Amino acid sequence: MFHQSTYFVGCVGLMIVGLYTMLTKKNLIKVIIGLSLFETGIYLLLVVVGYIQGATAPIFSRTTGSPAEMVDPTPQALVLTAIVIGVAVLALALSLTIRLHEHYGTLNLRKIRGLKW
Amino acid sequence: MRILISCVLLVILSLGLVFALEQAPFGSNQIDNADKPGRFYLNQGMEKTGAANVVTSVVVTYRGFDTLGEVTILFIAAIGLGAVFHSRKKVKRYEKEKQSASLILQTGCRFLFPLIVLFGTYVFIHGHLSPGGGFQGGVIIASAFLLLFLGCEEKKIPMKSMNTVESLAGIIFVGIGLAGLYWGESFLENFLPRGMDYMLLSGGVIPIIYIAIGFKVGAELAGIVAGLIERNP
Amino acid sequence: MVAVLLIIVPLGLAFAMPLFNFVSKRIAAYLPIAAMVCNLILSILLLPSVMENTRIVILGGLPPPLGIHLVAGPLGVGLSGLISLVGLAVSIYAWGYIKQGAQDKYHALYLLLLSGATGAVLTGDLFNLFVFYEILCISSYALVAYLGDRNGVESAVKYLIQGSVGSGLILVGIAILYGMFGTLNMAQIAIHIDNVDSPALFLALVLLVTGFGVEAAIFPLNAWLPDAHSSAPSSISAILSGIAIKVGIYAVARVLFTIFGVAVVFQYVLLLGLATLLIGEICAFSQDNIKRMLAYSSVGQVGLIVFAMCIATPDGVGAGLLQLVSHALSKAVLFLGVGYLVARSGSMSLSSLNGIGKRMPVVCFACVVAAFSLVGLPPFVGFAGKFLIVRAALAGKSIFFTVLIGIVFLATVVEGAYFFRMVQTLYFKDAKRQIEYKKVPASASIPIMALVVFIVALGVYPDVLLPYLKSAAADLLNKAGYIKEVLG
Amino acid sequence: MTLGLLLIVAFGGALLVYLPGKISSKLRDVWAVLVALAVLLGTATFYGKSVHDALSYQFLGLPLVLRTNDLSWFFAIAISGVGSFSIIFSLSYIKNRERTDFYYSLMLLINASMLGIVFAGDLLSFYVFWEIMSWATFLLISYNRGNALPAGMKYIVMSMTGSAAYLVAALSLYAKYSTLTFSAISTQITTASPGFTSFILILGFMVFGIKNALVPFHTWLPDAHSEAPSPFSAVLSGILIKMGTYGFILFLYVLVGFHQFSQLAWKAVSLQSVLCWLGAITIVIPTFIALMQDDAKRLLAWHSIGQIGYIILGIAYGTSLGVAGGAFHVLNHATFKALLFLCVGAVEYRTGGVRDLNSLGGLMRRMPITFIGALIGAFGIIGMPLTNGFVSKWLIYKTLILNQDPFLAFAALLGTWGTLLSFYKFLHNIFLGQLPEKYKDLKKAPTSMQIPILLYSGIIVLFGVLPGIPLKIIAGFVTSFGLTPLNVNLWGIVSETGTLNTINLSMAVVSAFFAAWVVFAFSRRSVPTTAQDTYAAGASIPRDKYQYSVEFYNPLYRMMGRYLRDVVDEFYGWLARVTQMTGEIVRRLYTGDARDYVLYIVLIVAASIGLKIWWPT
Repeated sequence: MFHQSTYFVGCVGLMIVGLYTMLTKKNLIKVIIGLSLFETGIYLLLVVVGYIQGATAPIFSRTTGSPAEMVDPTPQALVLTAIVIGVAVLALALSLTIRLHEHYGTLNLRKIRGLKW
Repeated sequence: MRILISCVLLVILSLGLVFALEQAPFGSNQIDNADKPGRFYLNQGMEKTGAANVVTSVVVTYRGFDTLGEVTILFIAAIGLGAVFHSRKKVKRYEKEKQSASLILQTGCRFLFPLIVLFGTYVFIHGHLSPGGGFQGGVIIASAFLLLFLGCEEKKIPMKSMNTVESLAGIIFVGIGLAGLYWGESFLENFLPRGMDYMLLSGGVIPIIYIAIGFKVGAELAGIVAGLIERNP
Repeated sequence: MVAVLLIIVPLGLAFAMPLFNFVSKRIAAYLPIAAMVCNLILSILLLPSVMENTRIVILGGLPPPLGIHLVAGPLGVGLSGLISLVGLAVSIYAWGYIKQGAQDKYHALYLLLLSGATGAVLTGDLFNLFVFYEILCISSYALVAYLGDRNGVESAVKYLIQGSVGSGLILVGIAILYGMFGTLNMAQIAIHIDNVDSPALFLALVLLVTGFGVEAAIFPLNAWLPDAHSSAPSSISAILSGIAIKVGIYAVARVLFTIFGVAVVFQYVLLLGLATLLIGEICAFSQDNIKRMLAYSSVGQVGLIVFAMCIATPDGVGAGLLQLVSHALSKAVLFLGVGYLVARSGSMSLSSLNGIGKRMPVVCFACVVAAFSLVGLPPFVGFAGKFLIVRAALAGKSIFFTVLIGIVFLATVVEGAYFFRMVQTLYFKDAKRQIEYKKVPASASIPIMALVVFIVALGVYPDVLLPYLKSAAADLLNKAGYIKEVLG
Repeated sequence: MTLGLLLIVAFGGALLVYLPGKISSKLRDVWAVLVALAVLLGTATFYGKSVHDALSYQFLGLPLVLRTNDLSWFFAIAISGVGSFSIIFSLSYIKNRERTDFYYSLMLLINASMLGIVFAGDLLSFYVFWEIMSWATFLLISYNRGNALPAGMKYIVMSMTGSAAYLVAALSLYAKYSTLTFSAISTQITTASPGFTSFILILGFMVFGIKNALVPFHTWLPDAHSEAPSPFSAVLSGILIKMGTYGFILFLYVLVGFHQFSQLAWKAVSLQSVLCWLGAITIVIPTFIALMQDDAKRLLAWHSIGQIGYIILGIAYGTSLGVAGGAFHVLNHATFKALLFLCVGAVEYRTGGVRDLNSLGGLMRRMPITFIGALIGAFGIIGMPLTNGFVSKWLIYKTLILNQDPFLAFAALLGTWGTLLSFYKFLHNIFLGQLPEKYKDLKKAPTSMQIPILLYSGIIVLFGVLPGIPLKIIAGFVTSFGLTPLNVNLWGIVSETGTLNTINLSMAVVSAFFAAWVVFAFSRRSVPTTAQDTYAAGASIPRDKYQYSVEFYNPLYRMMGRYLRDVVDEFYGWLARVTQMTGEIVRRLYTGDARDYVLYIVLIVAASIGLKIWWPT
């Protein structure tokens, strides 16, 4: 299989793409998509961190069940939490975006600058 | 200009991340340490809690407090959405373009809705035995509601009972935690008997909590979806 | 064991909010008050016993390195006492102040914010810290946008974007630490960290400090703050400024001191803190919008607290903590008071408040006292904080710190200039328009005056806090002691 | 009575003014006067005592000490005297203004905090009282609104700069000696390195120079003095700025000691000579700026700076005569400057706030008591024999001449000429000359204003004739600084080369006056005629502007005006504008674009990584 660092490159790449989107796109929705991408990269990173090459999911059953061959369950629990947090932030961000669009009639971040300085 | 600056910064950032991550000893060599929580959960989690899915036992009991926080965050998102949309004027703009769904779609939705809900329920009830759990099941249930919104526009979800479900589920979660404090020694302790391995009634409080979470997440996500597509105020 | 109730009570009440709502809509406003009274009493009861030795509260049935646990140390319990004190004042205020929007939702979110803050300061697990920190942040995003007006929503969006990037960075940091050490327990990470020297470690430190720094409003991560603090409802501005930032600072300090403890980084952060101080104060100086001015002043004060903490001696950290308490009290008073001033005059511009002091004497008096306290004038609590900071900085007898203190004082003079300008505006300028102002309701003046009493009482007799500050600073700085307390 | 009790009475009385104020304004007035008098009496009981009380109350674990000795008592009695006279004067001055409770409360609070300053026995309690005094003063300067607001801002910004410097100095001492009490520091500092001592002293000069309005730090004073309510201007000029002098004495003589101070030098320039020359500059330039002022209170204010120059010169000079002269001048300046401000206040009160010298005149007959007060005050500040100002200036001149310092002596003399010129203008333009029509029906000043005016006049003459009364106390503390003891008697003072004997002097002056009176009384009287008929052919002319005293020293002003710009003030103004502009530029960082904010976060992470790479430690 791949060397473990390959996974890291993938995760970091996803994060960087997300950040790049956030930094350069004017549209608020795109920025939020970038945020989502960034977070996805982080979730992947979390999973990768606990991954052991060749090990299985940490679920016992009547037939399989050697703890030595399972991956670390903690990062998976963490990812679960992190994803839910991400979803909550996303929902809130979208709802705020809807409100913002009602006020400004645009989602262009250059124009949404009622508050500055 | 902005693109240039961003690129430079991001290149530095990514190089830093990749090189740093590469030098860090991740994965296998750490978990073998027996005093590490991960190894401990794998070795003893099944015996202690009786839940076959170790991730579930971690999520619900060992790191149950995180899960409580996580549920809380979803709750915040749901009520935050309600608060943000509260004083909003009804927007009529989209009404004109609306076109009711075809009969096939409507019937299909109605037919699929109970099945999806059933599946979701299955997922969260069996959370301690198989992959899945309260969150996953809850999301599936919420997707059933989403389908309903998309297909049958005249259907409304009873917001009031949703709120009640949400609230009750949350109280049950906290209540079980406090019961653990009362009958056991710590908050969220698994104070019920662990039951038979690999059976539905195993894992002590885990299924109960996961059922509560399932209901709560389902109700909350459905509420969020409803809020976002302006079905309900 | 009781310490868990500090988190659970507000959380449970917030969950139950929809149910109470069926009984009566009016109950919602009382729940935060009840929860905060309960928390305040609990914290005060816990504090003496915790001062002697830290209590570890196990959650989920496993002892510290394995499960999540709360560390009810002097710092955690003390901060939760501060949170409940300010929270109580603000919730009484909000009872009369919040009259529009979905009030039950406001109170539920408010309770959740406070429970998030309490959880963050009490927990001993890094990821749990992150979760509670997120509870705090997300509920504050929602609360900033609570009124649904243009400014509120806009600032909430900006706050959310910045905050989420910050949280993402924290998560990366946590992932790195977990990957390296296989544990999330802060004490255990702290043990291992001393044996490892790896660039990944530095990266984790940078990411964690930056991530928490967003909420702590360290320059240049604080761009959300002036917007959010100025356009939120005033009760929320008070709680954001009084509590939310402090949790960020706590988290930064915890990461810096307890987990990492790298001396070189202290100086780096110290300079950042100094920059924060200068920029905050200078920006506040050139502001005409009073709430924005207060928000920038919060930035400056954060810089001062960070500066004090990064002196990294027990005295310095204690001074920083005292300044933290002082800022929480004073800024809460200012935002609460200014909330009604702005509401009555109908505009946030400083000139619209001309001569308002005669119409609203109680609120203006409170604002003046709080402003004096922030500037650091005796006999108010801010003076004690400033005094201790300078004492701690000069204790090392190094020229470096003497110069830095000079810069700090430069910023303080600027701060004084705009606060004194505010005082003059409130009292010594002639009102342009003649409006009959309604009286401020007792639900606002009582909590404000109560906080003022605290400001003066602690200013006159700060010695009551000294033993507490000492052990709290030890809690933060004494890495070995912390590890021993947690892991036995 | 202990010192703590005295301070509690002073502070409590100040804060409780609001209570009687709620009931009736009469009761409040009585209360204020009673508190002020009680404090005066209380202070008087400490005469000659030496007390050193460590309080049981501690602040941040540091012991607080109250102490009194000759030096403290000398200042304390001046404070409570000036304070209570001003309160009495305020009774009618402030009657019809709004927020009188606030006014009285702050007057008493400032009084109390000044007492606290002089009774403080350690640097911390000194600072606490100092700061209370500063912010209370700020509030009271701003009381008049309008122009008073920028004046107040100027004051408080400079004052805060000063307190910052103080805090650094005090805590550097603490870091070195881990104590803050004067007595402990003064014994330990003798071993300090010259660098450290100069550091402490220079910071101290900054702090006290600001409060004292020493020349590069004086700019707050003219505005603040002229815009404050007059009774408070009297306190401000009379005694509040002398807290800076007290601080000078404290740092120079009590803490560091003169011997150590005189040895501090950087290359050929010694710290002492710098201070002396600053004092000399402070005498000359402000006095001549004062000459050009058309606002009565501004004129007095600039003179306050000038007189401070004498005090600093005397104290920095460091001979026992000089210190005694400086200290005595503190008291004298307190009396005559307070008196002059009160006189202007009385005029202002009757004319409805007019204090423009060009539009007043001839008030002598309408307000005789006020005129006498102003006359004696002017004599005092000029340094005429028979007034106390003469004695203190004599001491200062004497020491300068004895030590053969011609330039400093000339500067001091020059200051006196300027004073003479400007007070001629002052007296003439207000009280002599023609009475403008609109002031024909002016009434006398109210009794509550006349009482303090007369009392001050009496004190000036008393101390002028019998300077031994205060000089005895001054001689006491001058000796305790380790300087050569002074030989003082009730009539004057004996120096190496000459003796001041006020008895002879007063005999001479009184007979001269008598002779002058005889000449004037038996010569022909001048007949006043109306002036306007001769001009303008009967057309109506603006009479106010046809006072012949309008623009009194115009030629002189044209000659010197361009050299008398207040450069320092312009510099501070520039500094303030720069700060404001910096703020305007810096806050552009907060662009309002959410993406920029994300950029900042990425930037800081990238910068940290970059730093780590370039700078691996």
